[in-house]
Amino acid sequence: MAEKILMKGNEALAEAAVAAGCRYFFGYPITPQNEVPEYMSKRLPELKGTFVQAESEVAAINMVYGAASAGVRCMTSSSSPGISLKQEGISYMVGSQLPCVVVNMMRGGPGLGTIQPSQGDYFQATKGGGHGDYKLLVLAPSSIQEMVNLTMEAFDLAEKYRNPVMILGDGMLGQMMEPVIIEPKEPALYDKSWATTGTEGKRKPNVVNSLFIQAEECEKHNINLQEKFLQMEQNEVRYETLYEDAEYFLVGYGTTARIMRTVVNMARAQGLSVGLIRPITLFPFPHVAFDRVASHAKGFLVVEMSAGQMVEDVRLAVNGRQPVAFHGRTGGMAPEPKHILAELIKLMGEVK
Amino acid sequence: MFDHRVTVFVGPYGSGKTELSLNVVQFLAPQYHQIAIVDLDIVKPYFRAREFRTKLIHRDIRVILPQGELQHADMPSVSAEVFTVFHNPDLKVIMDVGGDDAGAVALGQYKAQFEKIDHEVLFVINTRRPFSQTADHLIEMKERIEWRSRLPITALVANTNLGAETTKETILEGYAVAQEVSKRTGLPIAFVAIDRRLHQDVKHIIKEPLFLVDRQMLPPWERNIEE
Amino acid sequence: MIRVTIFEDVCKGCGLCTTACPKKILVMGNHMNSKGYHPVTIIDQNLCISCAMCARMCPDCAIKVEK
Amino acid sequence: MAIVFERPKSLTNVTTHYCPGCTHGIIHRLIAEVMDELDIAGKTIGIAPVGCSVFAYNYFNCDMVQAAHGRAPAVATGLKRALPDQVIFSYQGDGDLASIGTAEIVHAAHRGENITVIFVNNAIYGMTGGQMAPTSLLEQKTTTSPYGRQEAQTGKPIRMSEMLATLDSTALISRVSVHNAANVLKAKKMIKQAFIAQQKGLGFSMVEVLSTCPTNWGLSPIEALKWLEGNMIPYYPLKDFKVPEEVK
Repeated sequence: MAEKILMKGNEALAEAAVAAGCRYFFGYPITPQNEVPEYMSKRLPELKGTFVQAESEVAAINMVYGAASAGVRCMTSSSSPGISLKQEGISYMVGSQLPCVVVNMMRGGPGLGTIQPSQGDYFQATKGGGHGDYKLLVLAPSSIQEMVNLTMEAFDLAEKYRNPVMILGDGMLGQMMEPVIIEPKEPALYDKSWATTGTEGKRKPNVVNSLFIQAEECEKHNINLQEKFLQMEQNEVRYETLYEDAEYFLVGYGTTARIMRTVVNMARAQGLSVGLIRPITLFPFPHVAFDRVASHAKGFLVVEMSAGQMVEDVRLAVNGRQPVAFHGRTGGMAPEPKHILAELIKLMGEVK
Repeated sequence: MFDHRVTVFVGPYGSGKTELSLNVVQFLAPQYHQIAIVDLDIVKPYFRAREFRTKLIHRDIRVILPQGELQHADMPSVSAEVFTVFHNPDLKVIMDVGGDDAGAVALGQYKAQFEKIDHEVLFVINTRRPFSQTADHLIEMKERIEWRSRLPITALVANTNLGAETTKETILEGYAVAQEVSKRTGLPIAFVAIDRRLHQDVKHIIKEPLFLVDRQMLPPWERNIEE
Repeated sequence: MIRVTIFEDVCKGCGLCTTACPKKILVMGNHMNSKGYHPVTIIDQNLCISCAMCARMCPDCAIKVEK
Repeated sequence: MAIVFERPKSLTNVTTHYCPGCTHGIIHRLIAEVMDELDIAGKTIGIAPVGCSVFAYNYFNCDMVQAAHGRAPAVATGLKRALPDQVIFSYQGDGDLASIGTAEIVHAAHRGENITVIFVNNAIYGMTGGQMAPTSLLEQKTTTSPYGRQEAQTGKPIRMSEMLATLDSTALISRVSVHNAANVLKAKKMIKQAFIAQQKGLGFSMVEVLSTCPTNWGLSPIEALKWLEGNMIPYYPLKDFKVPEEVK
């Protein structure tokens, strides 16, 4: 499929997973990500892969746990309420050091919420989400082509760190259509000697496990995990900055960043010195993007489809050097360019 | 074009039925005293015709969709009002149906009504969509839709596009596949839908009627620039 | 002739084997093994018919049977 | 001298953590004997549950995966789908399978997953200290039913084999016991048939094994065997609910 085709975000993401070598998908229906399992249910049998509609999100992530134990590339996808149910399994996968890709096409919450797009799961995605001290590598695309590229990369990253990688999108990215190119590529080869595939009498048994009897052993395990998270912070930070020499920066990810590009153009057309910082990895968070503009920036406006979650990480990154303002919409509402621009102008007035 | 009382758009998922329905109903509105668009999409949760309700009502277009809060709900709800369109001989109707056979199944319940009225069922083709690139794929889907909807398809619509990135070549390549489907199924191509901006590029090449489309199904950041 | 071998340090002294022995030649010992259990002992190897019922009831594979 | 009986090779040479007289040890050994006899240890992946048998991964001489509480059948599904030619079994207790994991076991069975489940029913939660299980008998005293299990509060004990046997997709469902040597032999035969059923691709197989918990029942190991026979078997009859002809 090397020619450009028009795809919905959810379909493109599914095809990208296939192109990255994923042949095992386990999921459960929930709007607005149903096109992912639907697409996989059509596509994987063509490739002698396996699609299973699990009885619940809980079962789906545990099927992923099983398939990942066998060392194969596997994935599950869901939307906010379903991701909450997967947290147990995700924590087990981190604890057992199993790679997989988990997709969250966020919708409005809390509870059953709405089916419209939201970014209310930032904390859950970036601060662990389930029990225990852990992090997922969290990738936040803001276009369908970027979702394709990051999904393909996610499988490599998951195997590189033996850790689940989350694609954090939202309903808008899942549902909108854009032309994309998806080029299949050979999966990078990582060591899979840990996989439980049967000893065939040739090696000692492997055990996939996250249980430790001795607290000392469990701490040692945790220190190793933290070392991996530190390596992610050193190696995997990704972000995009527009107009790095600007005085004021809009900060946002995913769909919100898409909206803010419009605002940056509107603001610059009025002669305002405005740029954009768009984190692509949410964990590891791109602190460096803020350090790079620290000497000349005058203020930041964080916009999210939430009551304010990533803004906390931005404040940590800015560390009091400049004011950080926030504008958010919740419950499935998208921020509007004119409102963002008004907030930006308000911030500029307060700084001067 | 559109000389039957009821025009029904069916086709593979994402082939552009809603965009066409919105464009067609607004194009026809000035010519008809009474016109309605029926949103029968039980499949997709976003980008449904119902999101354009206010704009359409403003142009004296009756919009038939699930009542009240249900129009935003995550469930396959169709309005009881749909039945009324069959009984009003003066009403011009455009029906936007959900994608694939899964969406077309919503038509099945109206089989008896359709048999009594003058209608056309148009199969929308976009060959730049997954599972829609070849005549084989498209013919298989056509048959599945006819089986699930219990309605014979009467004509094809060539609607190949890549959204904002559509070129003359995109259109012509899809047009060629549509012609092959037409030849193999015996169904005529009712019209070729093209982005208005590309009208000059293709108008001399395509022999079938052209219908000019202005993209309306836009993500929020593009919508806001224009408004 | 040794028909029943009891690995005393594996035995947890549960006594399930004693219920299975048709010849009633297994009894709980009075001494302690390295784990602190009273392991089972056999009173007369010659009466053993090598039926291995004792071993089948042993949860700890503490018994080997030969004939 | 010929060896009549010795430790199977598919068991590691490790002393288990189980209490003296706990019949988990017998059930582990039976699975290992079957793995030896079918010569499948090299292609078997076992799944350890949460519960007393959580450390099963230390005792079997094959690849093992430890699963979250109740999720073993889902994990088994993922493994089997990825490795259709390997033998996958889960080992689950009554809290794991009949309480927190009911959705997973019912749907693995309903999909007819080609896996083998060894379900150890000892009518109590062992690991957490003797709480009531869904399989605890009426009037049975546990740390969470201190006055004895009462039907009005907690319903009647759940019979998983009977339930799962109603599903058309299940291939082999049987309830066995290990309270005496004759039944141990029968249990082994059924476990073997369940693994053969999987190897023949017949679908979902589950052997429910009635087992003891001397410690939490407050009985000596020998008294526990008698309690099982006298109290559990009348409520949980030993029966082959479904056994395919191909494995008999």
